[in-house]
Amino acid sequence: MVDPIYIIAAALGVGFAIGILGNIGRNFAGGLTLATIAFMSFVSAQWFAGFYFGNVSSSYIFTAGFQPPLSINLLMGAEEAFLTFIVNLLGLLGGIYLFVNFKRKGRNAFVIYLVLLMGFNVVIMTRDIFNLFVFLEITSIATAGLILIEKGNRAVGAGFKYLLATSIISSMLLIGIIFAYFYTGTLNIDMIIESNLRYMVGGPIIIFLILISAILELKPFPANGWGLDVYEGAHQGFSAIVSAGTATASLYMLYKLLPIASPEWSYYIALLGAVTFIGANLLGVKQRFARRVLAYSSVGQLGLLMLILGLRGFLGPNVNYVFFGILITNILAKTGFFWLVGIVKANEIKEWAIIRRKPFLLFLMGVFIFALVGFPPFPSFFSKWTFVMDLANHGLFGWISVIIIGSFLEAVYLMRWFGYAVKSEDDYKFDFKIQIHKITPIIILTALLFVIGYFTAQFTETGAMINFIPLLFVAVLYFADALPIWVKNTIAILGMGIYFYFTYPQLDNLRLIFEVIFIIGGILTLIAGYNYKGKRQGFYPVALLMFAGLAAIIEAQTTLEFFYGWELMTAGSYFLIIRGKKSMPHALSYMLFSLGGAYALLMAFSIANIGVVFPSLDILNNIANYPVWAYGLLLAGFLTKTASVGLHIWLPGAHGEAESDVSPMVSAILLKAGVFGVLLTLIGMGQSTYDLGTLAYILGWVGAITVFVGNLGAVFQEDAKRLLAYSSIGQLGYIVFAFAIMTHLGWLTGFTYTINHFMYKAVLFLTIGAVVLRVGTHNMYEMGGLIKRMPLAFIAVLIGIIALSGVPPLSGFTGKWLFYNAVIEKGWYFQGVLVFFSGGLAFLYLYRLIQTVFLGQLKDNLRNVKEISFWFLIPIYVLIIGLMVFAAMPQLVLQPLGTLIANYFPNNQLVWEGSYAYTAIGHWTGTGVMISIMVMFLGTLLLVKLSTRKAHKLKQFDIVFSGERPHRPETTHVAHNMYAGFYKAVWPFTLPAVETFWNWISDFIHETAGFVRRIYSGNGQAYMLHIVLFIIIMFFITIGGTI
Amino acid sequence: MNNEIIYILIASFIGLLSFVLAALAIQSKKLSVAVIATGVVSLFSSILFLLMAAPDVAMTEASIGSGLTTLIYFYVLNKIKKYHA
Amino acid sequence: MEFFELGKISLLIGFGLIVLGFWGILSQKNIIKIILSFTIMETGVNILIVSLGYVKGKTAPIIDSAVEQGANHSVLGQVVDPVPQALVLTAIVIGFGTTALLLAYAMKLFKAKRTLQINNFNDLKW
Amino acid sequence: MLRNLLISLLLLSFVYIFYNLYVGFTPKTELDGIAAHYADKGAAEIGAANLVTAVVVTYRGFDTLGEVTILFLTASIIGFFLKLTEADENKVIIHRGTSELLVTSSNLLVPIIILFGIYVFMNGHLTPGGGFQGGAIIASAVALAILANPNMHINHQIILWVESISGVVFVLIGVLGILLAGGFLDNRVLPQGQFGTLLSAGAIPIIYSFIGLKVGAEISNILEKYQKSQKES
Repeated sequence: MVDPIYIIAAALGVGFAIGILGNIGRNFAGGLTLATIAFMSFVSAQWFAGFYFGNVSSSYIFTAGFQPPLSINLLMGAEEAFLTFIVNLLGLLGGIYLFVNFKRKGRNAFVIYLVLLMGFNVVIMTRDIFNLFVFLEITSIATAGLILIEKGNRAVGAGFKYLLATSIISSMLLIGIIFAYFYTGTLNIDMIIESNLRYMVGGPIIIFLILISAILELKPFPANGWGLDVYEGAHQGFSAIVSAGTATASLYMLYKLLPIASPEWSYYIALLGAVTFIGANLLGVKQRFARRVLAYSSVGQLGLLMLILGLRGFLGPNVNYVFFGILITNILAKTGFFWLVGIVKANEIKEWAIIRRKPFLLFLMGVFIFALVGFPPFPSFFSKWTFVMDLANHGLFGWISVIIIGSFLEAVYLMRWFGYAVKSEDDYKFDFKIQIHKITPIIILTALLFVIGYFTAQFTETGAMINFIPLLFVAVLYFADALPIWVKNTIAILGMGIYFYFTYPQLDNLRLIFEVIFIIGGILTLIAGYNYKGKRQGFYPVALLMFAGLAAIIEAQTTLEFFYGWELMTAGSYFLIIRGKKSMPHALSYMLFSLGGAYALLMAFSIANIGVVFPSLDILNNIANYPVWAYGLLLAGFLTKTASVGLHIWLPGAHGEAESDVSPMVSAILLKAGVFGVLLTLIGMGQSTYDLGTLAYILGWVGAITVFVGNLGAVFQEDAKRLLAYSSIGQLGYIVFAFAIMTHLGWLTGFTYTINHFMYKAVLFLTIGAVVLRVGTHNMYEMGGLIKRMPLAFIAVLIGIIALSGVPPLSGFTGKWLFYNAVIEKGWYFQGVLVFFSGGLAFLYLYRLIQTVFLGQLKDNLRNVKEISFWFLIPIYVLIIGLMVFAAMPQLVLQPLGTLIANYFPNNQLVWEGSYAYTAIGHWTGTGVMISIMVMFLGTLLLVKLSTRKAHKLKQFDIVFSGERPHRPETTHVAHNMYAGFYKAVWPFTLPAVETFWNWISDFIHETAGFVRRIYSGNGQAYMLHIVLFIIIMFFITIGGTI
Repeated sequence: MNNEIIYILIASFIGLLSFVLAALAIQSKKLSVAVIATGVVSLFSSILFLLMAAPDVAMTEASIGSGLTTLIYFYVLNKIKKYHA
Repeated sequence: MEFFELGKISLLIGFGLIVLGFWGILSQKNIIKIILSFTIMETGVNILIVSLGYVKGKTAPIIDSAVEQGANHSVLGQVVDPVPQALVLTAIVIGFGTTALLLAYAMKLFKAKRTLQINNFNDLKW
Repeated sequence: MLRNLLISLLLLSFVYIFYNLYVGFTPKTELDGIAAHYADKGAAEIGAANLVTAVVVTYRGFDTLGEVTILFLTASIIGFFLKLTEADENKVIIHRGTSELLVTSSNLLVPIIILFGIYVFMNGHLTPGGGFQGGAIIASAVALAILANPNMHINHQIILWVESISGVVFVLIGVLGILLAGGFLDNRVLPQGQFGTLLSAGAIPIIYSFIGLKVGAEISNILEKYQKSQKES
């Protein structure tokens, strides 16, 4: 092992020596600098490897050959090795990134950079408090110098404010240090800790001065205007180093100094961390400029890390796992992001559309944003999970809420930014170049994020169980993105097929149903993809990401695996949805609702996890602690995915604006993930020893109202896909309602609806989507008369709506029959009536799908439109066959389902005799109904055909126009705004108030942020005033009263 | 013991004078007066260091604190004056 | 006579200068004045450090003919604390560096806007 | 007005904090902790008569390395901060007749002051003073020379060489400490010698001399940059 002191000796020796080079040899100076940083990285890497493999132990480095406290000593322990390694490695990458900028400023810039990194190393390693002060000053001064590699007054202003602020802070620190020395007779941190300084007269004040300085270095809200300005004003290449290096060093400094203080300080630090985390992210919501957004995000993450530091006492052995997992994600992703900003050079986040000119950069941006928000497979996902679980074990739900609120706010602005990058209009004249020395470091960081994420997962027992193979498959598809569409489609289908083949034998029946819906359904919808031409860049990785998530949900043995799958699925579906032409706002609201739901799940899992050794998914059965809260949160989380009333406003836009074959994926398939979750919750509730009837009762009402609102909303749509989207809301309401009944029949109904909704919604969305592809519009009034041009599509829609509306003979009727049996048996009459009435509404909108789209007059411009694509027809008709089979022989499915449900509700009230089903109320036969209806239908058809053989065929232009010139062309369609009168009567029931409510929340957040951020007046003196005010207020909070 | 009392008297005197000069430095309209006042405060502090048996510190404070720092201030003032002229 | 000790009086002087420095930092609008206030504050801190190392009636920590030496040149009980003096040397040099840098910044700021009023430098905000 | 009130409140709060520190303060009558060790054994362990020097150069030599680095950083930063354009660089300052007295006396004084500075840092382990003080004195000589003749062309390269080489030597002696003695910056790489003589206290005179040269060069460098900035238009 190389003595770590050589890190310092090498840096300073080379730094001093470079002066000799004079103004010649800038390249040489730069090369020498990088070589030195590489050496520094090597030394710390060697130590880190030693600790990782367990063949070295912590060792002290004694300077001057004396034992502490006589002289200064440094410590190289596992944490130090890791942190110095990270700092040096980032320093090396940063040096490569900034090489040209440094060179322009002359060799001094290289030297300052080298010394800065050395300073970070010493701050991390030193065990002497005054030495800490000196090297902290070195890092401050070097930072103040390197801010100037960016030209312009903004950088100068930022550097000046930074220097003023750090001067005040270091003065406070120095006063604290000298008094600490006076009272303890030593400057060694370990000795000061042993000396019980806090019990001495004046000790608390001294500790206060030291700690408050360390805290202020971490830029706590609101005394952090100077820090924000540095992040924004400095060269972005350097801001990254400040964000990563300073954060790491200052955090570790606080960590070292904390044991001096009394334990309450941990609480204060956690509190300040919480305020900073929420405060900074709240203000981030209001930002428009890319650099400033990142600045707020950086500060916010520092707050989160402070929070962890403060709560470390509750984390037990997991403290390093949590802390370093979040730290490393933040460092890698934030650094990469800053560097990306340095390349793209678009000021406002709206202008980030230009990043699409280089799709690879968009990918990098996506990785960074999803890593920062805490999605799998990045390290922060696993660390946050462990953190929340541990907090819950100690009953610290308030802190969990803080983490969740802060993370959510951060997601709001990061996701909005990403939305702009993916979707906003790119008509900007300025362009950017990718230089190889700038992109390479970013790529390395990205790769590290994935690799470290993988290893982070392996660290825990549950994390190691996660199956990463589907994710690997997604990666393969990403790298195969240059291939033509049919190759990728085939690979995707084959991959999913193989996956299904190998996994389905291991599943129980319940999971098998959903696996069939997810995977087989996925394959069917993918078949429609053959219709597309070209490359369809980015579609396959994200679609498969969603399916990988769905598969992981099914396969999950533990809550962690489930949550992992849930988040993957959310990410994948978000990317799918945002691909739609006008999807930007809808994708954002989808993401935000999904995240909100996911956080509710996280909270619920953490409650279920209390006192549990191994978090298998079974812990959701009979949750002992706070059962109402736990199940309530679980339901709330899953209901965001099923778009139940109140949480439904994201769905119409998201599903309506998605691409033609994406809509069925996200509607017919994805929504079932929510159903699966609801089902898991209800199974758990069923086994609960607590009385949770009220919760199920409320759930029933939620389902019923959702049916009504969804169906009513669908009635007033002019957009065919939105109509189907609203219809999905209603249908999911049925499913939720049926399951909430919590009887054998109720569940049988629920399953029937689940399976059927999957089939007919896929048929309808695929058909309408295919029609939209042909006619080029979603608006029904721009269609009409298509029956002549697209008979096969017409038949598909007809069968689809018959199935949906629950008219015999198709399977919808099966569902309805079971449904009313279940409702009557349960005695939920009011809800039943509401649902029944809503069923009538379904006819209103379903009718329009036929009447407006396929009947009436063919529009002029659609005279030559062709039948929908063959590749769409395949899955459509496969599904129709499925619908018919289910309708004709429901016992094939319902009987095994009955056995399955009997596990949970043994009282099987449905008795099968051949094709006859009996309940206490009546009986019914699917086969019989099918046969009789078919006979009637065919008979009537024959009769009509025969009797109208000689009738005159009326052509479209047999009508006489009277020369009218309508101003709004849609008004000429007879079915335009068909239910306008009805709408006037019932509009309040479409619940516009829900939308208003969420808008109000959003406005409130924006207004608050806009108001609070005015404290950052930009005036350096005001910032100093903030710092002093912060010190004084903290003084009175912490020890003011106890003197 | 006599020494100590004299020291205390000198220190008190220097202290009061330093406060006055510091206030003058902060409040004076003329920057050059402020700079000189600050330099003198620094010089006084080096006398205080001598009284407190810290000759090394006194030397450093006198040369760096009051000497070179003041010099740099004047470079800056001179520069600013040139712009104004 | 509790109050009248050199250590205590210079401690008060140090505190006084620090508070005066803070006053200047927070109330003055002129950048040069703010930097001057920093210098005053630093002087105060330095006085503070040295006065904490002072031991009544002891001599400077330099072993020469003026002090009585014990075995192996031990001067325990004869001299004041050398450590704060060493620290204050460092503090003075650091203070000089910071001040020089602040003044360089001040010149640059002045060049940019031809003014020294700190209110005028708020390009970055909110 | 409100602002002044707030500031007054803040200052009063500081007075309150400091008052509490002051009340808890009882001056020491005897040394304790590491100070007692230094006073008792410092001379024997290090061999320097000036205990402050022993602390600065050896016991806390690592701090001193940092301190030198800070000056070095400042000089470097100011170097690219106050960089002049080529045209400004060659401009001649028209000064309002420097007095004959100043020029003559500076010519006479500058070498003497520099010699004095060297004396101060070479005897740093014996008498008050040392590298920082000596360096500052040398820098004052340079300042005087510049003042007397603003257009004087200081050989920048020499300053750089002195600065670099003394820095490198400082670090190298430190590394020698690891190899030959107890650790980084240990002064016992050289024999302690006769207590109280110039060539004693191990490597301290050498280290302190190089520190002196380096500090002198760094401060001169800073001053020269400020002087040159006067030419900038």
